[in-house]
Amino acid sequence: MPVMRYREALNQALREEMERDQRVFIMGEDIGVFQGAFKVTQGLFQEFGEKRVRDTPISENTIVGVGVGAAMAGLRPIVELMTINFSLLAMDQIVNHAAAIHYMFGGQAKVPLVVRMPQGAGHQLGPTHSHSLEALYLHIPGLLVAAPSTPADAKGLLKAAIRDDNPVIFIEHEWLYGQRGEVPENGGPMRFGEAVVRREGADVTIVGISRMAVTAERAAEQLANEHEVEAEVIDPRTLRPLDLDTILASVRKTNRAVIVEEGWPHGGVGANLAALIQEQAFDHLDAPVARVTGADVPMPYSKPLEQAAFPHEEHVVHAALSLFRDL
Amino acid sequence: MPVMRYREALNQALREEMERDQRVFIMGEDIGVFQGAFKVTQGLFQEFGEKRVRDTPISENTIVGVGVGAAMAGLRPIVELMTINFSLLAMDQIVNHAAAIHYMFGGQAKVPLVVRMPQGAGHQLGPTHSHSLEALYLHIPGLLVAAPSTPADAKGLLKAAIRDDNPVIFIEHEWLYGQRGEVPENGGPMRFGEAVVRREGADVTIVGISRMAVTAERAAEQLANEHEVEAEVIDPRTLRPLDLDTILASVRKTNRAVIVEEGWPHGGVGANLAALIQEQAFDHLDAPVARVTGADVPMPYSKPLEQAAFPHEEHVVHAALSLFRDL
Amino acid sequence: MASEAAAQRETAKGKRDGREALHPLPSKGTCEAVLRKMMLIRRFEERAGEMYAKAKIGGFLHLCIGEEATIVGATQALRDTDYLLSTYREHGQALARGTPAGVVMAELFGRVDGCSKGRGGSMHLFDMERRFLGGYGIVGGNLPLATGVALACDYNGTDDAVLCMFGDGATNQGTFGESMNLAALWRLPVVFMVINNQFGMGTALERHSAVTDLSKKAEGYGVPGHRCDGMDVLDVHAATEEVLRIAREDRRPQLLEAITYRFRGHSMADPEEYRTKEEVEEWRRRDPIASFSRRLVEEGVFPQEEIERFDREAVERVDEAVRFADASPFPDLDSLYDDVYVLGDQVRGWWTVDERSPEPHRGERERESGAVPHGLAEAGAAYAAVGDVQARRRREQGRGGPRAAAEDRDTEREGG
Amino acid sequence: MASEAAAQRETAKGKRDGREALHPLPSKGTCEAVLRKMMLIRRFEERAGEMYAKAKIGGFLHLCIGEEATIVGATQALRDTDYLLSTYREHGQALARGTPAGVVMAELFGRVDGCSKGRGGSMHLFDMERRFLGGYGIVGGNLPLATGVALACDYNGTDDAVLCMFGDGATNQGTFGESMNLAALWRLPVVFMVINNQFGMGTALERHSAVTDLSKKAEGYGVPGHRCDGMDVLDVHAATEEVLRIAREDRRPQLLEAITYRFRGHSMADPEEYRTKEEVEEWRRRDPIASFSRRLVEEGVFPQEEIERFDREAVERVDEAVRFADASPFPDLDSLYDDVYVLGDQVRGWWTVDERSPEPHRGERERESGAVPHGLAEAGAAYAAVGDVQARRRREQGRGGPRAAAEDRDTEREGG
Ligand SMILES: Cc1ncc(C[n+]2csc(CCOP(=O)(O)OP(=O)(O)O)c2C)c(N)n1
Ligand SMILES: Cc1ncc(C[n+]2csc(CCOP(=O)(O)OP(=O)(O)O)c2C)c(N)n1
Ligand SMILES: [Mg+2]
Ligand SMILES: [Mg+2]
Repeated sequence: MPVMRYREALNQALREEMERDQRVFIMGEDIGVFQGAFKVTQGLFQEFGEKRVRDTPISENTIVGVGVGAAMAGLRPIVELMTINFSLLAMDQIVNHAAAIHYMFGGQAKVPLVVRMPQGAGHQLGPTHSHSLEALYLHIPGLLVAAPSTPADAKGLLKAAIRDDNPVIFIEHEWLYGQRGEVPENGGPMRFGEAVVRREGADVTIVGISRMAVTAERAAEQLANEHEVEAEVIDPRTLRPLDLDTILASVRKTNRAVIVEEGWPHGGVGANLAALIQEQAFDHLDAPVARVTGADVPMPYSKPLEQAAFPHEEHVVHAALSLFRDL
Repeated sequence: MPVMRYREALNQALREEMERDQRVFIMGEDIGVFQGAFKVTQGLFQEFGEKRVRDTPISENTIVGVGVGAAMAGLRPIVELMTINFSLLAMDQIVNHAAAIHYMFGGQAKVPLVVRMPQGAGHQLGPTHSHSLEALYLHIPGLLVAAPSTPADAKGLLKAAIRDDNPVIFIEHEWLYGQRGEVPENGGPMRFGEAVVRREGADVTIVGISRMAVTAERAAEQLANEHEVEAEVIDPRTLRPLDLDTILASVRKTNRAVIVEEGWPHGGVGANLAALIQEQAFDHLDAPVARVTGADVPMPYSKPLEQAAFPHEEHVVHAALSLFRDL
Repeated sequence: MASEAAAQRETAKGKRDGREALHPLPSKGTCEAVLRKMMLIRRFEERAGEMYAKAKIGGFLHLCIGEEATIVGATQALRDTDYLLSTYREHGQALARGTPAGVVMAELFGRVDGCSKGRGGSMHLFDMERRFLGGYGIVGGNLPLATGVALACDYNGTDDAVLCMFGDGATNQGTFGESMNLAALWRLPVVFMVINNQFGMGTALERHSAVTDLSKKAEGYGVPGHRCDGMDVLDVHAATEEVLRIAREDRRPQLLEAITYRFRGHSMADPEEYRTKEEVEEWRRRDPIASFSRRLVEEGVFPQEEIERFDREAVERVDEAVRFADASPFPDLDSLYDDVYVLGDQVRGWWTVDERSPEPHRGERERESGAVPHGLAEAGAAYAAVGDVQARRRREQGRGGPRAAAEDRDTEREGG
Repeated sequence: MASEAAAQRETAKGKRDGREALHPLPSKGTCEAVLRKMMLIRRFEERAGEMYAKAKIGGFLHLCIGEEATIVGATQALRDTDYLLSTYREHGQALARGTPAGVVMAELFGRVDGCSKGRGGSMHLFDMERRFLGGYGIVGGNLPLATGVALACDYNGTDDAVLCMFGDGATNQGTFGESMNLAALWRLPVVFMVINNQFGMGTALERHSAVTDLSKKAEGYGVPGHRCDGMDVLDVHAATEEVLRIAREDRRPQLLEAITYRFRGHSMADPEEYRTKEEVEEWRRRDPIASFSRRLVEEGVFPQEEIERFDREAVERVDEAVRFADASPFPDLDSLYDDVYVLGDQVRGWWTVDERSPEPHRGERERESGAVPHGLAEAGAAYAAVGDVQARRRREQGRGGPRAAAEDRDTEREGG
């Protein structure tokens, strides 16, 4: 299988879907001539021209709204926002419009729109560019939400997102862009709502979101090597729909769970999963569901502070071990 | 103690704080000449004049941003947004600016801003005016979040919000505006982070958010009268800071908890509280923490559908009883 | 305020391309069609107001009485394949575009035969078939959407155009500038039409917009502006036809301002304390239906009796619409979760998303899982009757008929 | 593109009030102060670029080289009590306002003595004492804030004014129109200054804005526009002084466009594929520091050697700034949760908010609770060294010095 970076896998998905369907086009700030702030759209402007790879003015709410309108009229737009923090400018079009339109007009209109954007800390981009906001989007009925952590998932899920008739919030990660992985040659779209077990283990279930799926895997190795704890690592890949069955099956086996996310603790993904797990697998839990989250602060710029403000392997290992210690 | 409506209590708090501190002023759409969309600001324009009661153009993001700027420069602005759904237009100024500024500038600037807005269903305002979005705000570090359910709390917490040096998201409820209650005569500001036990009981803890605190109390009566279950009802009143101690103390006594909220289920307040309760009181729980939430849909207009889409006493009673049935 | 409006009236017509103030009448058939449409809208709105007072309609109800010439004149200039987008004050737009009055009224009643199946209500009408793409409750929210629809027209190589209507208050929203710039930059076939009815809710034009000649507001974004007399259906029609032509042929978006006035409050709950009765009266003298009717009689196109017959027939169509709406059932409770998602490969049933939310909202499963959850949904829905019962009781206690019912509701909700 | 820019250059000066293109020189002292400020900014930016390549600075780094005359000319027109707000490209603004270079450099290094205590970094500088109110990373985010600060000036009855700087790209953001309208409506003492450096990131002006004369962009909102030559410090100064006077005395906000150019990429990671070397060269010939220096020599104000001495002293100040920054420690890990909230009656310690979040982020409690959480924080912070070590190794492997280090980082992050 070819090995490529996450950003290249996304780029392939875009290219292939644009070749496949003339209605698919991309718009966003600096995605064309500039080739994308994070180079995900590299080469597409040259290949598909300015009709289908459209540089926009800096107007997040309107760019997304234009995507919604174009989607209602039959096109299949992909909107790139440069960073998830900027999507807050477009919240109205995403929540009050994209998510609601199919329902509020009694099913008459569809909004096959994909809003792609990266999130995450680690590059010292400071308190207006580094947050992980997936929790804001998984809250909203009407949206689908993906947060792939490998090149293969990035490609397969982006293809699925583009072909789906619902508005999709597609969350990438700045640190993942440079990561390499195998990607199936003629892979088609994957399915939303199918988690993957990245590593099997009988002692504790670790669920990692977005980049934290990678951190969770590394932590699992450390747990095995240094603590003789075999962790099962699950990457849900999509948060709406959510494959709770796979998570529950694992927890019923391990009787312990840790959720790892980069975002803020209160009302985060971890809170949602902890609530669901204790609701559905209460009798199987030998310890409370633990959460490892980003610090409850706007992301600081200074490198040591920044690194201390989001989870690393050590934090996950510590949280996992604490589920055994206390009992 | 004088009895008054929730909206009158808010109005009193505004008037008293404006009398007390010349730096306090209000701005928002139609709050002046029109007296406020929900009449909370009734009479203030006449009393304080257009310098301190400022009608604004329809520009939510900028109105909030103007509040942030004025607060940084030493004023104490209160911004009214007409409905919480419209605050999505101002998410950038709320999250990327108001919440982050004190932290990201190393503590040099303060943002003593209050953003007031009503939420909630029940008046057939349909899918762009009826949501309950407190979960989006409790997620954000740097914000304080209040959601009072009685006239007395509305007044006391609004006074506290106005006097505090942090940005406060102050969530009112359209249905509560018309509700009456006792309000202490010369009451001062209350404290954030102090929950109240509305009703004592030993069998199950019911936590109700915003209007759902009222629904929870009614459900508790029904539980007592018809099912011989004594529920303890807690209204946290503020979600950031959150008085988890009071909730935990109750759960340690009752061993069962139900969270009632009007908002959407995934990543809602209930998820956050369920996660926290199971983390901190795991060994005290005899059943999973149950959640009663709004339906996972954009709020429909049609009256029977709308009423079916948010919780009533029956739903809370059912959820509470189910915690006993299953064991 | 009054003087600002008066000045606008005077310049509105004269200004545009120096054309004659009085347009020649179109064919008799067109005159009849236009007049009937305006009358239907007027009668429909009046009845909707009554139905609101009777609590048949809930939520906010924004009537367009006074704006009929603007609505009919403009939509008359559209081709069938053109798109129309509007705001929450859009019953007239739907009717003008051809959505049957019964279907619109059923939506206001929250019934399953409503054009949005009762989901959207008064503020969110929609008719895909007639390319009326909504009905939006967020002020300024429809401008980006319209721009996107225009992009689709352009992308597909059609010569369809888009007409996007919004209020004077909406021109202050950020999406106004953003959409203008983008539409001009991309040369999209869209006409932005600001229905300047002198107020955003209770805030008069000059208290919300620094520049009160709204036709100029987008010049800095490269979108040329035009004005028309929103009380003269022919002037609106001529102006709209012209700007649509420019947008369509030259691929240049245009801004058209129609100067008009809403005769009624912002919404049904509006006590109208922000304007004088005299001002309203002055504008009412320019009633667009009365003045057009008068001219048709004066110029001998129709005798007065014929005009009255048109009006009676409008009333009858509205009677029929009410009957239709009344006969339509409320949506089935089990449909609550329908159409949250388009079902397909990724969402095979909404429950794949919501499956584990706590009772009683289990959606598809609710249907399968039988009595308990359905019973709870019914328990919830039963609260729908409470307000009606109270309103009815109060009315019966003789507290003043329909108006009192509306007032009772106002104590809870006076917004707009 | 080139022609658009050329046309702008020609009209910028001539246009404004028909004033002379060449302004008379101010006093010798002022000339020296202005020149020294521009030189300090230039040398500071050059050094910052080097420090970035050495991985002393992280994140995005936006240099203002080429825009010095715009920055210094404009800020020179401010009173001490006036307020200034800027974007993420604001090192020059902070320096011009008087923030010590060491304190700015320390912020870029993420050190505790930085003007934002290392929290904000390059994009979020702040200096309350000098009324420089930031430094904002959200394009268009600072316009509403500046409008609010101007409201405070007005509300308090002072005659302070506000200068709000932003880029050409920011004029497309919704807050532009919203803020213009509100400031004009409320007659606030604010000058909106668009630093038109011809690009929003890699998108040339005419590819992002339908109207390229940005000084006209707010006329529809009632904010008059002006243009100045952003490469001529005296022209910028004269223009800014004039518009500040109008804003302050007449209580009318003004829009001022400075035509300039950034000589370097958008940020350090920008490969600059969207413009030609020739275009950059052409603009570099109009270097604002070189041309002002030349004139000072030609008109006999300073001999060439004196000018060179000023420049050497600027370099020395920057050397000193780097030494200061290098000597400053990183913020204490235990300060991570400081200043999330202002402590007081409602928040008595941040832990009242965060108390129950799972380990290892227990904030205040972390301090109390001793070794374990602190150890975890240190384990996290230890990752801070990883990138540096890699970069250093690569450099040592002779892969091409500082530039290569930046490129390595670019493979992960090429944004802006
Ligand atoms: C984003 C947003 N803000 C506020 C409102 C509340 N609101 C509804 S209508 C209205 C006034 C709009 O005035 P205008 O645009 O002139 O339209 P008109 O009602 O006069 O037709 C306001 C403020 C809203 N619906 N959406
Ligand atoms: C809301 C938002 N959208 C996008 C970005 C990414 N971004 C940073 S700078 C920039 C270009 C801004 O151009 P301009 O306003 O001309 O300022 P300049 O960089 O030229 O000084 C963009 C798109 C951002 N920081 N904020
Ligand atoms: Mg209006
Ligand atoms: Mg620029």
